[in-house]
Formats: sequence, structure tokens, C-alpha cells
Amino acid sequence: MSTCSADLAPLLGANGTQAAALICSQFAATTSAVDTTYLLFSAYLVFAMQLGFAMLCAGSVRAKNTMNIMLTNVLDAAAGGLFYYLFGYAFAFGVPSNSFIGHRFFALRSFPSADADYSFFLYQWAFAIAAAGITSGSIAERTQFVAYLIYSSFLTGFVYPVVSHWVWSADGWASASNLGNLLFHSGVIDFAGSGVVHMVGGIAGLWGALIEGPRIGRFDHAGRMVTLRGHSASLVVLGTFLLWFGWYGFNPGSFLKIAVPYTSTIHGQWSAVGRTAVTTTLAGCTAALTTLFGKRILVGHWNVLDVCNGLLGGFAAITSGCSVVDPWAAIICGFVAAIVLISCNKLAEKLKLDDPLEAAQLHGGCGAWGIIFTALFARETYVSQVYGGNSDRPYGLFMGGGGRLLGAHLVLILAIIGWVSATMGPLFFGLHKLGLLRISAEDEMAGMDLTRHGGFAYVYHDEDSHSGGASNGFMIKPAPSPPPPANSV
Amino acid sequence: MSTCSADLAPLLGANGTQAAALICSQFAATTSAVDTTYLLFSAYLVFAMQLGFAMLCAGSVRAKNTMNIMLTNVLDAAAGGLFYYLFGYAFAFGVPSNSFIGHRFFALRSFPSADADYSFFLYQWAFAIAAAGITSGSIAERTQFVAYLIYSSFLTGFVYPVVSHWVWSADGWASASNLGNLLFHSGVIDFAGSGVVHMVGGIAGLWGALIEGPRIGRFDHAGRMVTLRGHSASLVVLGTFLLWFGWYGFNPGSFLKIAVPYTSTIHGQWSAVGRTAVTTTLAGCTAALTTLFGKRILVGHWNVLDVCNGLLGGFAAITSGCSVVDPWAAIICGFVAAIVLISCNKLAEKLKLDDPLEAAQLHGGCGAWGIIFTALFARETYVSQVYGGNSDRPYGLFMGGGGRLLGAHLVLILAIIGWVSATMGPLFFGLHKLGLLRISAEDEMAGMDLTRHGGFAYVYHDEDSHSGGASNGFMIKPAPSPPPPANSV
Amino acid sequence: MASSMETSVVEAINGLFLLSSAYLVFMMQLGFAMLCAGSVRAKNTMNIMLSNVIDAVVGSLSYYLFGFALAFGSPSNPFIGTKSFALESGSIDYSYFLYQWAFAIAVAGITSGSIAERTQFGAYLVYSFWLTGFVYPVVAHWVWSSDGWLNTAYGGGGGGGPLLGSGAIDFAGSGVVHLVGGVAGLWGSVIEGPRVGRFDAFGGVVPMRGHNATLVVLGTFLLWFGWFGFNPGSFITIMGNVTGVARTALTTTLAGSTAGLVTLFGKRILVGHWDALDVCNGLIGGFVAITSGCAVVDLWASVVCGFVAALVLICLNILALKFQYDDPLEAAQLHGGCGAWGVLFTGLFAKEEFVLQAYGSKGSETRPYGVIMGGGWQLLGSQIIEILVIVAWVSVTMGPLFFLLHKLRMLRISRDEEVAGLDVSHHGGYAYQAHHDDEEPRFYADYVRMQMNSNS
Repeated sequence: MSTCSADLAPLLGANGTQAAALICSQFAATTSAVDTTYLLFSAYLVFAMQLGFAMLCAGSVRAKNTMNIMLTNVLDAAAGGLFYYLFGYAFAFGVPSNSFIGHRFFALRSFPSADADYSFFLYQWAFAIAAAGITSGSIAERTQFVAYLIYSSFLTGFVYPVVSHWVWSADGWASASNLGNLLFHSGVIDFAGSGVVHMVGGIAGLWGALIEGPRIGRFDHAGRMVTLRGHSASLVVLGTFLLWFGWYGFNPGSFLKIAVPYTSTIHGQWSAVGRTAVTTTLAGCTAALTTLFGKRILVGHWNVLDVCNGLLGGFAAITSGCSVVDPWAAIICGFVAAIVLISCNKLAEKLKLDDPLEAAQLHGGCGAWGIIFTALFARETYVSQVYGGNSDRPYGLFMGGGGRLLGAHLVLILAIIGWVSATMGPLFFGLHKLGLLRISAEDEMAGMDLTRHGGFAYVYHDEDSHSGGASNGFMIKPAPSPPPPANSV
Repeated sequence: MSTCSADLAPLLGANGTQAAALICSQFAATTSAVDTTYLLFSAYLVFAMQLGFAMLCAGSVRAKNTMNIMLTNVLDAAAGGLFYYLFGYAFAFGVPSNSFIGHRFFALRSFPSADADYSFFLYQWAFAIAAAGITSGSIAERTQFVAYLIYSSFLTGFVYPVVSHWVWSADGWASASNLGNLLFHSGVIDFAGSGVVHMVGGIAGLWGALIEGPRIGRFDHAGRMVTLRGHSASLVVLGTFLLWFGWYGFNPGSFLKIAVPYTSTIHGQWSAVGRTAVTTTLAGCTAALTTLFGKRILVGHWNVLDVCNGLLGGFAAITSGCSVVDPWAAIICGFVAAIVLISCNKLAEKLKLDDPLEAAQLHGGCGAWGIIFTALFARETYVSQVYGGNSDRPYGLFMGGGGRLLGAHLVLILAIIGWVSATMGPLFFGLHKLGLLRISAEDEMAGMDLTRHGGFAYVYHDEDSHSGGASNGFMIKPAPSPPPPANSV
Repeated sequence: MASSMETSVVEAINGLFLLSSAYLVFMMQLGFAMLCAGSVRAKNTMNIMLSNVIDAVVGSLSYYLFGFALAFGSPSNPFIGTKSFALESGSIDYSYFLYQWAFAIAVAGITSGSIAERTQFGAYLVYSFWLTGFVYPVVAHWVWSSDGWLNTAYGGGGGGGPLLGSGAIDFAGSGVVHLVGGVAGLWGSVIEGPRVGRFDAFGGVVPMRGHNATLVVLGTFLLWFGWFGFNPGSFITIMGNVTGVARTALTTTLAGSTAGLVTLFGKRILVGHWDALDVCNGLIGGFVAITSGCAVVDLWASVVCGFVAALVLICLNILALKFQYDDPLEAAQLHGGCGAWGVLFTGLFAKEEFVLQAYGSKGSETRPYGVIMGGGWQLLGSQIIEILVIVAWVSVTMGPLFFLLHKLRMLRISRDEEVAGLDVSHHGGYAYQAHHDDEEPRFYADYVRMQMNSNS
């Protein structure tokens, strides 16, 4: 705000300096209030994604494992909250620091600083638990609860924060705001985290799923895939819509501030925020429609679960470039994301990778595509508005901005794959060797809710009634009917 | 804003007064727009808690009573809206008034006043219906619907508003902003209502549950407790996350305004709002983890429902002190809250109190602990920033602030217990004597949905299908099997 | 310098308000999905949820490509907008687009309820694209675009002013959104005919209960939550409208609450039990009705509005059964009937002070306001005209579309498929999987016992 005083003071005559200081401090207060309101509500929306993950996961697993997966989702948020507070935030945003890892503000000591406020911490915490939420989908239905606690703390407290330090902290080696020392004179534009959040979560999940192996019954003796359907499509749709809702905090919220005027245009950051919300919407919608028709052709029926996954794939892809591309480019992004997702699923089937929520394919595959997409379609005006800095900043290859941005982005993809593999791979492997990772075959058959969590999630048949049929919510008439054929899709 | 004009006018030279008036009225407009946006969206979040309660309650009762409990939750919001509009708000915030009860703005006549706008009313309404929502959990599964309507109107329209007048209205005898006449020269710091909302709801529920007695089958002939499991853990988790989401409106929203600069620091109220959100999060997370491990040791399995309750207990406890404690203190708050909750549950089992949602233990017990906690850990800087006033305002005992705050808080706890017992106790007892409170034993066995609400909530078995079992989503195995033995965990 | 900072702060606040409101309105789509899912039978759940997701998805693209341009592409003629297709234009206010998009997909969501449980999926795709991309935007243009012939700021009517010197006051769209969706649903449902088994051989009504009341309540609360974006958000800017925005939120709450309570007691008298689902529908009916006048009526008037809305809904439901009209979600009765009442209500109870605040005065002359408040008949006249033209327009556009689909046999599924359920015939399986597929025990105690047995 010092520029405000300096600009204003000469215009106000005699007591100009004092008057300017007074006026400008008022502006500063109002601006901070607006920005904080914006950031906090965005953080709440991102937090709502955790609810979305919980419902999506719950609906996508079999009823016998519902309690287990929901417990892991609740604990992601709870344990993540503590570990991110104690370590994670310090590793990620403890500036000044080196370009690899931060080392200040452990347990928020001597916080808030002049640059960062509690609202920023809350926003970043919501991101961190989202990364852990992604991974939990990949290893669902067969993982010991203790393993879950360990990897979740490690991922939220260390692996994810380091990556976010690289890209989003001003000191990071890949950061686009590390002005003195930009990677390839460009830095990486991963605006809201296709790489930082989604790829990290997806690759961690990939290693977990690979090391654990598929669920019992997932592949038959001939090696063909057997569909293990989730128990409730309603919960899946509920979760998907909640994730969509939360994504409006995830992508547009990543601006962190809304009351920022742009010098070149009358439309300031508030307009860019709106555009980001629009690109996000369009990418998801296109991906959903593409998946709908693609699956209709491949499988022969209209499937709401595929549409939901397609939608999320489109969102995961646009997350990287949402703020720097045009709406029409978002449609391309969504279209390709759907194809990437379908291909990744085919590939996973070939490789006998069993990922109950397709999390590795969806967040890993579409996330990687999203980073590449940004390097192809980022528009010059938007890049300079959002990231500022020198005027010859590279932008999208197809928009005429040269290949330096693409180079930086490929480096980031490799770095993320390398880092996550080097940290989470050994962790999962170690747990596997210690016998802490996978539950026993009997437990898996019986369902974890029964063996580990005290009972099933649903009790529709009342056990305490003596009146049999009358109190039975479901069986109006006795149903001595044969079991339906196994679902054959 | 008059101070703004007074400060600015002399500095602006010739037409100073007019110029200052113009500038300052613009500031006032901007500030009020920010504050209203903030308060309204906080109110919407608090309203989302009603949805959270509905889902939590629905999932925690047996399937045969689902319609009943959901209807009560919907009506809490609807009837609460009307009664709070007609009477409640006037009793609570009808200033100027005496220190016990307000008496202006019935049916919002001659509203809005200079101090309060519709957004404030809406926010307070959302709080009022939350209090009624808490109580509904305690008396679930055995209460006549008419009794529910009566107590809900009485609680929202009279009992709760009087308590909120005491603590939150500037005239109240316990208010921290009743500057001329502070209780113990301190007043009570119940920032967002651990006492005003949660204890009121919890104690009302306690009396209801005591007078009605336990559900049939809750205690066996030997007096041992039998678990009556809720019918859907997914709904419980959904409700818990929604409550968590809503709590971000409940606690940080209680600042009412966000664009308030503090004189002593560059971080104004927007930073305090962020800190409040962080303390809220940490307290809940710690309580959830403590409950998880505590229950693991006590019961032997990992239980998601306990974790959910622990989480809510932590939130209920931190609600009182959220704005005036440090993040590390919030962790202590959550830790103790979990222990309080587990102890209260043990006690309830001993006393044969049957509270289907543990609402009395959770909101009453943890709420009381929260009020005490604030008196122990409130930090001087934060108290003076948030509550202003004289510089020798007492603060937390453990922070070196002396015992006066603790004294005031103990008085408040006793006053709330006394008042709620003196109003709700006789009401429930009167309904009991008139035979309007509890449903008949036959109705209870058959389930209220069937006998009172026209049918069960779930119809998975289609009555119009000719293909019998094939279209039946749930009954895979032929059903005429004996009910399984009652679960004894 | 100071003025540009001023602009920046003001624009940021308004943008923040509008975007947040748009997100809330978007939540209504989730609310519709859950409400619909809970209100149909288990065998059709996947179908109805898919159609709700597709509403949002198809609606977004068609609204992006055509709808927004047809509705708000100014400058344009009084009937239809003609600019900024696919947002190709110099200065688009993206927040405003997003807010209007959320409204547009809500319309299609309303209609999908009316034709649930018996419609081919392809028909959804077609009507959804058509409704969101053309039918609804034209109505929105009439009423909400400053060029529209029903708009209060329209300058081309008789005497160079708006229609009847007043223009229609449909603040958040009882007519534009709800009546359009409801009438479209009415035609769809009438042309398709009732579900198999809905009416027995003697014309008696067979109740067809939805499969999950919890989802209905969840959906209702989410709609309520979203309505806080729908009505107060329609101010578009919060700067200078602080009290108005908050009052709108309050009238909305009171109207819905009253309607819910009236329905509760009304149904208790008529049917004899307390029904949560009726209360949910009553609540929504109250919200639909107040949507038109929410910003321009007093608090007590909103209570009146909710009271009448509940009666309208109950009467229409009785009437629908008489005519053997089958609407699984009561969407036509609820959104059509209560929506029309809401538009009329505004013509009766609009208060002068609030009308001037929300719509501004026309120079020195004052605006017409509610009849009962002494404001003359012009406003009520405009409101009646709005209702009539909306009914007519939607009928001439959606009616033939549904009829054509019907003739091409693309509208209704076959009887066998309907009886078997859409999920198994079109969507690859049921929404719910059995919860004990391969195990006998159900509780921890059973498991412990099982283990002890196997050990011994």
C-alpha cells in the first residue's frame, strides 16, 4: 500500500501525507477484508471436497467396506490437519528457504508473518488433505488401517508439501514467481495443482495399488477383469456434485486475492476469477459428455458412474491451466482428458492394476495431461496478468509462445513422478514387507467393516424386533426369490 | 464512520468537510458491503448445519424411525424460522432492554435499526434452529410428534433467546460488552456459543431423555446396555462433514464483521477470523484422533462413528474460546474434549440415560468444558482485540490473567443449567403427565414411520415388479431367515 | 489513483458476492439430483441421476454456445439477443455468465422430474439441449435483459416506456425459471402419459413411493441452501443493496417455512399422518412462489405468499389426480402452479419503497406497484401478461418437440423396459448393490464368535 500513499500524497495539498496515509490505510483494510473473505470461503469450498471424496469413495466400494473407507476419509482430514499444522506448512511455505524445502513456521510458530495469514494456511491445509484423499481411493478395500494412518501422515506432512514448495513457494526451483531464477526462463504454470495435488495423489495411489495387488476376485482365472460394483450410485453422484462444488474453491480460489486491479484493462482479477470458474465448468462438462458417448459406443449403455469419472477427469486436467486459457481451449482440454481417462483405464486393465476408484488413472493421467495442456494453450495476455513479471515470459506452444514452457512442464512431470516414486514407493514396499499393508484374505472376504470396524455400515433389517415382517423396512412381502444373476457388465 | 470524517476533514484543506464526508461515506458503503457479504454467507453455512443435523440424526436412528427424525429436523428449521421471527429475536436482541430479556422488534416491527440489519437476524436465526436441532437428537425414536412441535417452538422462541440475550446482547447481565456493568468486571467470553447454543441444547435434551426414559430394548433385564445401531453410517459421515463445513460459518462468522482494522497490528480482524477457523479445525481434528485411539483401546476396533462424535465434541468445546486462544491451546481443548466425551458416555451408561445421538453428553458435556477452557487459556492480546474495552480486562487463568474470568464462566454454566432446567424440565414433565410425550410401546416396536408418517423411508423392494428377486436391490439371499442375534458390542 | 482503487475494491466485492451466489445456485443442481433420486423407485435411480448430471453438462455447453447470447447478447431486439455466441466478445463479465448458467441448468432440472421413470435417455439429451439453449434464454431475454420487451427498463413500449408503464417484476424468476420448467414438464408428462401401474383399471390412484426419503430430505435442504444464492444473489451487486439482499434472504426463508408448516397441517387433516415428503414439497413450493417478489415485498407479505402457495400446491395435486396426470416429482404442479402464483403475488403485494430501491424510478414519475398496496393495476397487468406469454411460448416450443419425439418413438421406453426398470435395461445395472453378498455374519460380535469357532 506504500505506493498508494506515495501516489496520493502530492494530490492532496498541504496535509497531504497524513490524509493520504489515512485514506490508504482504509483502502488497505477493506482490500484485506475482501481478499480474506474470498480466500476463506474458497477454503471452505475446498474442504467440502473432502466430503465429496468421502461420499464418492463410500459409494464406489462394496457395502462391506464402507465404514473402512469413510473412516480413512475422516482421518485424512483430521490427521492431515494436525500434521500439516506441525510440519507440512513449514516444509511447503516456510520462506525464506532453499529451493527444495522450506524450514520455518513449524507448528505455526511466529505466525502470521507479513506475507502469509491464517487464511492462507487454512486454504493450503484443505489442499493437502485433498491429495491424501485421492490416494485413499486407489488402495481401498484391502489396506490395513494402520498402513493408512502412516502413509496419510507421511504424504500430508512431507511428500506433498515438498512438491508444493517447488511450485508454489516463491523460493521453489520450479516456481513461476521465483523471479531471479526461473526454470528455463519460464517457471512452471501449475495454477491450482494438476501436478502438485492430483499427480502426487495419483502416483502415490498407483504405487500403493501396484504393491498391494488387485482385490480378491477382481481378475478371474483367465485373467479377465470382473467388475466389482460399488454399492450405491446415489452416493457416487452426491460425491461428484460435491467435488464439482468444491472445485469452485479449488481453481478460482487459487488466485488467493480478488481485489487486484490489472493495469492493462478495466477488468481486474475479479474478472479473471470468473473466467477461471467458467473454464473449469466447461472442461468438466465436455469431458463428461465425451465419456458418456465414448462409453456408450464401447460398452453399449449409458452409465452415470462413467460420466461422473469423466467429469472429474476434466476437472483434474483443467486445474493446471484454468486461469491462463480461453474458454474454447478448456473444451479441448476436457475432450482430450476424457480420451486420456478411457485409454488409461484400458491400460490399467491390461496391466492388471486394480484401482477401485480409478484414482491413479484419473488424477495421475488426466493431471499429467493437464500440465501438458497448459504448456500448449496458455495465452500470453492471461499469463502476464496472472503471473506478472517480465514481458517476454513464455506462453503456450500453440499460441505462439515457443517451447520453453512445455520444456519446464515436462521437467516438472518427471520430477513429480521421480519424487513421489522415491518416497512413497519405498514406504509402501516397507509396509508390505512388514506385513502391515494388506489385510488377510479372510478379512477381505468377510469385509473390513465386520473385522476391523465393529459392524456393517447399514442396518436396514432391525434386529431388535420380535414382530418379524412388520418392522422390516424392506421386505413388505416375503421374498423367497432366487438371487439375481451376477451383474454382468 | 463519523470518526473517519472528523479525522480526515482537517487534513483536506478548504472544502475538507465535504470531501471528507464524501470519501468516508464511500468507505462506509464498501465496508458494510464486505461485512454483509461475509455475514450472509456465514449464515448460509450455519444453515447448512441443519442439513448436517438431519443427516446425522437420520443415519443414527434405526431405519424404522428415519422419516420421523427427518421430519422433526425439517420442522426445526421451518417452525424455528417463524417463531424466531415472531418472538425469539425480540427476546434476544430487542435493545434497549433490561439485563434479563429483550422486548422490542416483535415480528421485526420497526426493523432494521441502526445497529442491526436483516443479515444479523438471519445469522441469529440459523443459530437458534441449531439449538433445537441438538435437542431433537436426545429424544429421538420415542417422542410423539406433537410434543416435538411444542418443545421446539418453546425452545427456539423463548428459552434459547433469553440465554443469548444474557451473553450476546449488549444489555445482558453476562455480556462481555455490557461495559458499564460487567459481571466480575469481566463478563463472559462465550464467543460463538459453547454455552449459549450447545449447553442449552444439550441440557434440554438431557431432561427430555431422562423424563422419557430409555428406548425399549436399550437395557436388557440385567441392566446391561444393548447397542441399538443406527441404520446408515454413510449418512452419519455425511452429516458430520456437513456440520464441520457449517462450523466454519458458526465460529469465524461470529465476528459478524470482517473489515475491522486493529490499531495495534497490521493484521486486522480478517486475520483473527482466519485464526478462528484454524483453532476450530485443530480442536476438532485432535478430538477425533484422541477418540479414535481411545476407543481402539477401550473397545478393540476402529470405529468411524466414534470418530465422528469425537470430532463434533471437539468443535462444540472450541466454540466458546475459538477467537481468543492460540492454535496450540486448541489442541489441548480438543484432547480434553474427547476425554470428557468418553467419560460422559460411560456415566450415561451407568445412569441408564439413553440418548440416541449422545447429544446431551456431546453438546452438554463438551460445551461446559469449552466454557471452562476459555477461562483457562484465553490470551490477553486476543481478548483485548476481539472484545476491546478497558485494558485491564481479565483473561485466561493459565495465561496469567487471574481467576475472575473463570468465576464469571462458572456462574454462566450454573445459570444456564438452572434456567434450562427450570423451563424445559417442567415442560417435558407436563407433556409427560398429559400423555403427549412418549409414543405407545406398540408404536415404538413397529417404528414411528409406519404408524405416524405413512410408511417407511426406504422402498428398495419394488412392489410393482413381476420379476421378483431380480429387481430387488437388497435381498440377495432368501429372507425367511431368523433375525441374527443382537449385537453385543 | 484513488478512484481506480475504489473501483477495484467495489468490483471485487461485487464479484465475490456474485460468484459465491452462483456456486450456491449450482448446489441446487445437486439438490435436484438427490430429490429426484429419492423420489423415484430404486430401479430407475441411475437413470434419473444420469439425467440430472446430463442436464448440468449438456446445459453448460448449449448455454455457453447459444443460450447466453440469446438471453443477454446486447445490443439486440426486444425478442431475442444476437451477440456474443460462445462468449466471443470484447468484454464478457464471466461472473455474470456463470450466475446465469447456474439458473439455466436449474430449468432443465425442474423438467426432468416431470418425465422421470419412463423417458428414453436420448430424449433427455435433445430436450435438455433445446430448453437450455433456446427456450429458456428467450424468456430470460424478455424479462431480464434491459432490451427485453417485458423488462422494467424497456424503452420501446407504448409511450416510450416499459409495458403498461411498468414492465414485469420477476426478480429471481418464479416465471422465467420455474414456470418455464414446470410448463415444459407438463407437456412432456401429458404427452408421455402416466407410468405403467400408476392408475388402476378403475382410474384409482396407486401410490408409487420413492425409494429413499433420506435423499429427498437431503435434496430439499440443499435446494434451500441453494436458494440463498438464487434469490438474494439476483441483486447481482451487493454494493448499495446491503439491506435489500439480507431482507430478500429473510423473505425467502419465511415464505418457505410458512408453506412447509401449512402443508404439514393441511396434509395431516387431509391424509391423517405427518408426512415428511409433503413438508419438503411444501417448502419448495413456498420458495418457488416467493422467488418472483422476494426483493420487493414486506416480511409479513412473504408469510401470506407461503400460506397461499401451500394451498395452491395441495389443490393442484388433487386436481392432477382427478385428471390422471402423473408427475413423479409434482414438478409441474409445484414449479408451474406455485411459480404462477408467485408472479401474481408480486403484482398484488409489491411495496413502493422496495420497488424503487430494486428497480429505480423512471425519472420523476413513480413506478406502479402492488394492487393491494395501492399501486394501481399496471403491475398486475404486466404480471398476468408475463404468465400468459410464458405459458404460450413454452407450449409452442416444447409441446411440438415432445410430440415429435413421441411420434418418432424416441420419447417413451417400452412397457417391458419400464416394468423391469431403466437401470437394468439402459444403464448397465442397479444403483444399489446388495449389502451382504458373500458373508453371513453382520456384527463384530458375530465375527468374534466365528473366529472362536474356527479356533476351537
